[in-house]
Amino acid sequence: MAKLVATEEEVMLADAARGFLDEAAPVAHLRGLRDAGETHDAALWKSMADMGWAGILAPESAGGSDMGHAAACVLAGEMGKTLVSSPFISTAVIAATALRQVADDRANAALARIASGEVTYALAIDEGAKFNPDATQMEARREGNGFRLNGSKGFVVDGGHADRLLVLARTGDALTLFDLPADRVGITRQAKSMIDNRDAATVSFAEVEATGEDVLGQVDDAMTVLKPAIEAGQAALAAEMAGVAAGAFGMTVEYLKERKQFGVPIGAFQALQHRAAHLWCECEVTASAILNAGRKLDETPENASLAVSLAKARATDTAQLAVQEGVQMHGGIGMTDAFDMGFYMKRARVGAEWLGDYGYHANIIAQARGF
Amino acid sequence: MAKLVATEEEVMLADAARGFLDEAAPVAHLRGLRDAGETHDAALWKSMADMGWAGILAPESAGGSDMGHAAACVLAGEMGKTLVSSPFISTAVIAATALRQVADDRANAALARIASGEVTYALAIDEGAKFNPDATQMEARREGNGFRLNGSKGFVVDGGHADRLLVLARTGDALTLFDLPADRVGITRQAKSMIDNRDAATVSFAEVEATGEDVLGQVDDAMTVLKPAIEAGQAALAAEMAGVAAGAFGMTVEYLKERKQFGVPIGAFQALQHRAAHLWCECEVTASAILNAGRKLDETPENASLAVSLAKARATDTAQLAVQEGVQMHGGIGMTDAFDMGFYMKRARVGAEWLGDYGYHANIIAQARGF
Amino acid sequence: MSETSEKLSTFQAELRAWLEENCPREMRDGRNDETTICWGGKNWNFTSEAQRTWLKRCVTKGYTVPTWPVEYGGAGLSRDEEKVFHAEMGRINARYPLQSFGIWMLGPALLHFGTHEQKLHYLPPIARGEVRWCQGYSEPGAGSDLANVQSKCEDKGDHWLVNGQKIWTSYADKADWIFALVRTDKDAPKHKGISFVLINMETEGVSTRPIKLISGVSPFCETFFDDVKFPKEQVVGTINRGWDVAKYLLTHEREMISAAGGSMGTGRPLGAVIADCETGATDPVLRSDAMRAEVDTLAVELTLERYKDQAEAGGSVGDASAMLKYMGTELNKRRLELLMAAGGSDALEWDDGRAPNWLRTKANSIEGGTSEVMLSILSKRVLGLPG
Amino acid sequence: MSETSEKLSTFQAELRAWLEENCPREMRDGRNDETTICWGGKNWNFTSEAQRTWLKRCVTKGYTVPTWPVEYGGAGLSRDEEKVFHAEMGRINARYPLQSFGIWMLGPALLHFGTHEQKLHYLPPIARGEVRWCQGYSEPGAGSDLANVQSKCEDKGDHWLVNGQKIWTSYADKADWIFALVRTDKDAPKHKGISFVLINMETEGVSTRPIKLISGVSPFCETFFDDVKFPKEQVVGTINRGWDVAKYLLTHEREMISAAGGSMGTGRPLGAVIADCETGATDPVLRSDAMRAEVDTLAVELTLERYKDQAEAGGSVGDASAMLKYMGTELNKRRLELLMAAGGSDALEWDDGRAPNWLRTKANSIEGGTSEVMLSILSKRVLGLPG
Repeated sequence: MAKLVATEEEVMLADAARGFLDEAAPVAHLRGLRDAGETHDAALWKSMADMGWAGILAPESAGGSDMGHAAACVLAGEMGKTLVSSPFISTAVIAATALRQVADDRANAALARIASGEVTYALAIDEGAKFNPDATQMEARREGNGFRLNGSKGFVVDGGHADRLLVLARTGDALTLFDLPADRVGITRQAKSMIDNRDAATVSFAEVEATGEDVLGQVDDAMTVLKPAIEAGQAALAAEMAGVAAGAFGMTVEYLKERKQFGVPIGAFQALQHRAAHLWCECEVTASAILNAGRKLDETPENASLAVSLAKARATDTAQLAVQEGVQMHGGIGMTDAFDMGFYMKRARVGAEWLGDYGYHANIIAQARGF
Repeated sequence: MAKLVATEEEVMLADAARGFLDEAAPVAHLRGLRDAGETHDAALWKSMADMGWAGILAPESAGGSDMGHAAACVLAGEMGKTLVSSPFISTAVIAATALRQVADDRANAALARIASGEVTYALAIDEGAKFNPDATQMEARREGNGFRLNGSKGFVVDGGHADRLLVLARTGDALTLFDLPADRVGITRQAKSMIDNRDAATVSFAEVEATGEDVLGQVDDAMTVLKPAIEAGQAALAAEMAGVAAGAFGMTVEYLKERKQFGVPIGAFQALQHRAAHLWCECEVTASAILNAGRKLDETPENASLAVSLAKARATDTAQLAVQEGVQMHGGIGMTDAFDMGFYMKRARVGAEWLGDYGYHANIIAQARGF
Repeated sequence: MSETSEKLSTFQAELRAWLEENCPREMRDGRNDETTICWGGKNWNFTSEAQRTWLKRCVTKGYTVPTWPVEYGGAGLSRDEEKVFHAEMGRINARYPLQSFGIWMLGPALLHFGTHEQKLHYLPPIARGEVRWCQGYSEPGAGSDLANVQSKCEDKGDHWLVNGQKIWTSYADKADWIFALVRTDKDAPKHKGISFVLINMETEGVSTRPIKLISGVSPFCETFFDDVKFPKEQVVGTINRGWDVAKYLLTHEREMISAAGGSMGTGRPLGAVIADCETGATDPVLRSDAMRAEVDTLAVELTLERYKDQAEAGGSVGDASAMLKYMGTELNKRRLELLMAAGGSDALEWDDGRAPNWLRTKANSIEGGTSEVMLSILSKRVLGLPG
Repeated sequence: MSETSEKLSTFQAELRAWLEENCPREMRDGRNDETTICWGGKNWNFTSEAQRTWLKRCVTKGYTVPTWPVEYGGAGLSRDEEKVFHAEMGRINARYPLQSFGIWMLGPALLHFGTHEQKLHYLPPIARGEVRWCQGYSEPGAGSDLANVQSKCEDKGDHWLVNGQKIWTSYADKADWIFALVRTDKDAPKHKGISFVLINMETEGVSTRPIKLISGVSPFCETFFDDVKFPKEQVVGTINRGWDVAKYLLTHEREMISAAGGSMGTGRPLGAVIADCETGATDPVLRSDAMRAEVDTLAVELTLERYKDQAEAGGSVGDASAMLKYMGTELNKRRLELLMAAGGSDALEWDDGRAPNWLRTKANSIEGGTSEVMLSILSKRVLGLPG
């Protein structure tokens, strides 16, 4: 396996991303969207696509840079640091990975549209309050040569603005994955007001027609295409959350150095020092799990589940600790909306639930480890 | 319910106990037993009986003081503080409570022998490595008017020296409790070398004869007698463990004040201060659960399970934290056998397992609270 | 049956009958949230006729402040009677008729430090829900160090003149009066030059501005004093010894915040929430965390009870109240994290209503003294550690 | 296939064949505990003929210290070859042929700070298992403050004279030599008057006394120096700059202790232990705690790997090694607590064997710098917090 050290390419990618995002999408950008009642900035995504990020997992033949999952995690991590609102994970990671499993001409054309920033995707999978693809109930009834989809999907992240939807539905006893335009007749989207101000929607399907051409991969075999896509998304989300933790932690350490109490910087108080140092340790350990997940997805994708779940579990825990310590160490000011820490706390909470919470991933790990 | 404040009587009892135990059974006493290869001090138990402790739950008609469970918990707590090695819980609490459920002439005579210190008991109940009375497999086969007992009991606390054994055995589909002399033909005891240097044994039964007179309570109905006895034991053990925590904590706070590092007392370091303060809070909260369990056992014993499990669960957790912090804050010296902290750590570990561990009791609480 | 318990039984029977007759049906839903609390005050708009009636009837019996002496508008109940009172109110799920910082904080301070005249003047309007108070302790930049009071209060002969700014004054924009800490001697040591003063919010020069929190719109405000004049007698306790009053009140506040932890967000028992959750039975992590939280909740509640019993028995709670505050608020945060986890993606929508409660609890361990300050108090004053 | 990986494959094939031929069957049980470790040294009693043979054969190939240069008794393996070496050893469950503080600590220090003569003189006997070293850092009363060295070492012209006492010297009673910190300038600032010296344990005036620990008989001793004379050249690095050597070594020690955490007591995977436990499936608390510990173990192991890769890539680990030490040892304590809990009452007997391992881990977060010291190092040197 490649080393657990960032390659020169990855370091350069991170530097470039940081430079661009500090300018184009600091936390103030998310705040601006929130204050304007928006959840999505199409221009920002276009700029990201121009930077090549939308195509980071697309093959070069489709105009992508094909840099791999570890690189996608690097980008997601940088985005997490300033809570960048974009459909990167849904589109450039999950949808792109799904399409690459198919890799026929139509899929390659779709990858080209993703890479150019022309088309965005959302994954419509959850039906209950907890991530559980196997419990999918929504039905795709066979009718003639095609299907009729009926049902409802909740917590469709980026679903309010996506151009296309990847929809998991039950075809008899099996599951099938559909790739549908979001404006297909019978589809209604209801935007949700999310605590992290990111785009999420409930999507309803009423007698929505789908043909065999709308099926991604094989009928009755969603998972061959979907599992790698979900795992890629989980790893990138873990990286984003590690970025959220790093962003919150960075703010906190700065505050500890600046803020004075009883005449000295509060960072001189040993109890806070030890808690800050512990948090740094947790961040470092999580960083290893993230890097490892990226490497595994790039090198042995068929055998990356444990590594991906490890990354998501660790990142979930670390981000929670980072934002909780962040608010507490900031004191009253950390509770004010005028201060950014609350945004980190909210995003960490949403990230904790999306694509499987701590318990979901810890359970996968326990099973893999013989519990 | 009586107040959650120690009564004047209870305060006096605690003071008297402390005075006696500091003299007769400081930690050095346990160390002395250990170094001499002993686990039991008959003379010490006789002194305790003379103080009236053996009869604290026996009726006055049997020579007891009948002070109740809260008072028994006060004594157990004081014993925990200096790790007193005695059959108090097995005999004066568990066996006495069991006998009081029966309360016939023979039981009262047995209570009198307990109160005088003449007879000690042990509860032979565990068969696996985890407390689980319902899983009892040991068989009491009916034969003629009586029974033949075959099987083995492990982790019989105080079983190496006890004069009598309370033995839980399966009679067909039901359970029956036997009260047998430890020297009954067919009983073999094998002392265990326990980490806390307290008396515990494996007891084997080979075609041991028992008559109806040996049955405590009714045949096929062990639990009417045993459940209150176990709960009384659990509460007293919780109190002992809270005492273990308090003893370890007291040593630690003293050390924080005395020990200098980098030129100042280590208790001036804020990180240690906050951890010590947190531990004190945990001890205080546990103390409430202990007092409440005693009160509930005295006032509504039929409805004390939740209170007892709460006390045992909290005391288990608090004692673990107290000894772990105790060793860590003492540094290298805390690891040496010459120092007493190790004794506290070992006793806390044994107390955690006896009569149900944290998970066992948390589960009872969860069920009672509708989980 | 002893004489006392006979008396208690009589009281209970009478109270039960009175409640049955007088507590409006609509007031028996046990609700206690922003939309249903009755805060009182000059400009209070009752949310329903029933709320108005319920308050009026309780006022006549002194039941808005059941333990205060009758002459100050209370019912003069003993601690045992108070327990019965709460039990009977709980039995029919009665809402509190009135809640306010006057009841929770200023009242106890005046009962302890006020003159007889001050008690007669200020307490009955609180009991009747006619005057609503807010608290002015914290100042911008002072953080945990409450004694770092900069608001300058000068003795102008026949009146005081105050200039300064307060932060985290809950409901300052709705209150009629404020009790505040001000600096009356800038040369004295930090704790020795502070006074505890009472100021009418309508006085010229007093203004407020709401603070928006991460949980959304909040009750907190900033309050500004610009050349505010007020009468000399509006000081509680000794001049320059206001810190004693403040300390006494902090203890009350800590207990209050800790006690409030008991109601825990939605008010639903945690066990029921976990049992209902999709993964409550299958996820050992969620289940175990909830079990631990439940164990700790029960024990912390018993501790609150024990400390009350102790106080009643004449024992002083004193600095140990910092323990109640610390354990109660940290536990409350844990519980709300669990409620959010149990809610899964449903709980992530603002409309769902769980998120503001969850975010609000994050302030519990900051307001009224941070957890870190509580631990430092305990380590120094209770454990006697140096430094 | 690149040239490098071709070379690696060749090495792997040859090594595999060599191991197959030369590693005695008895040495293929993967054991690594007090009864099976080969410590070497002048007075070493081999526990079996196989142990002797295995050491001898490894010595001829330099496999006791595979990464040391060939001229000092090593095999001169590259980092990649070393990985292959460990993988192949692990494949057949081979025991380590030799372990010692000479290999772990003095060797790296000499390779970095020693003169060529010192390396030639001291390293080969370590590699051959002929000389056993122990470590003399801590002193009674100094606690976490390792720089608080009181042992006085005077320059007597043609020799040194040392007087003082060391504590926590593992296996001092069995070692041939000791490397120790002594104070060579009592007037200099604390860190500037310490030297790193080498003393033969047979020198007149050196004596030892074993320390009994809570886990039972321990490898630790107290070591006394009473008017001990030794030659001037037995100093590593610059006189009065021994603290630099010590710091370098501490980093190594932390990594070693953290890495040792990986083997975890019984060596059985935690998952298997929990699965076997009577309540492993039914107790969510035990299960959840074990799941969390497993998640953290995997991530800490990856972190160790990442830091090694980083060091190999030329990045310095430096103060961050304090993180490995802190996280590794705290995790190890958690794991052993869980193994004890899974063992229930069976594990409470000395004969069972789990308890000494459990108790021993409590020292992990104390020896080689306490967890508190590690956190302080990180907070000041990595995070740059003041004070």
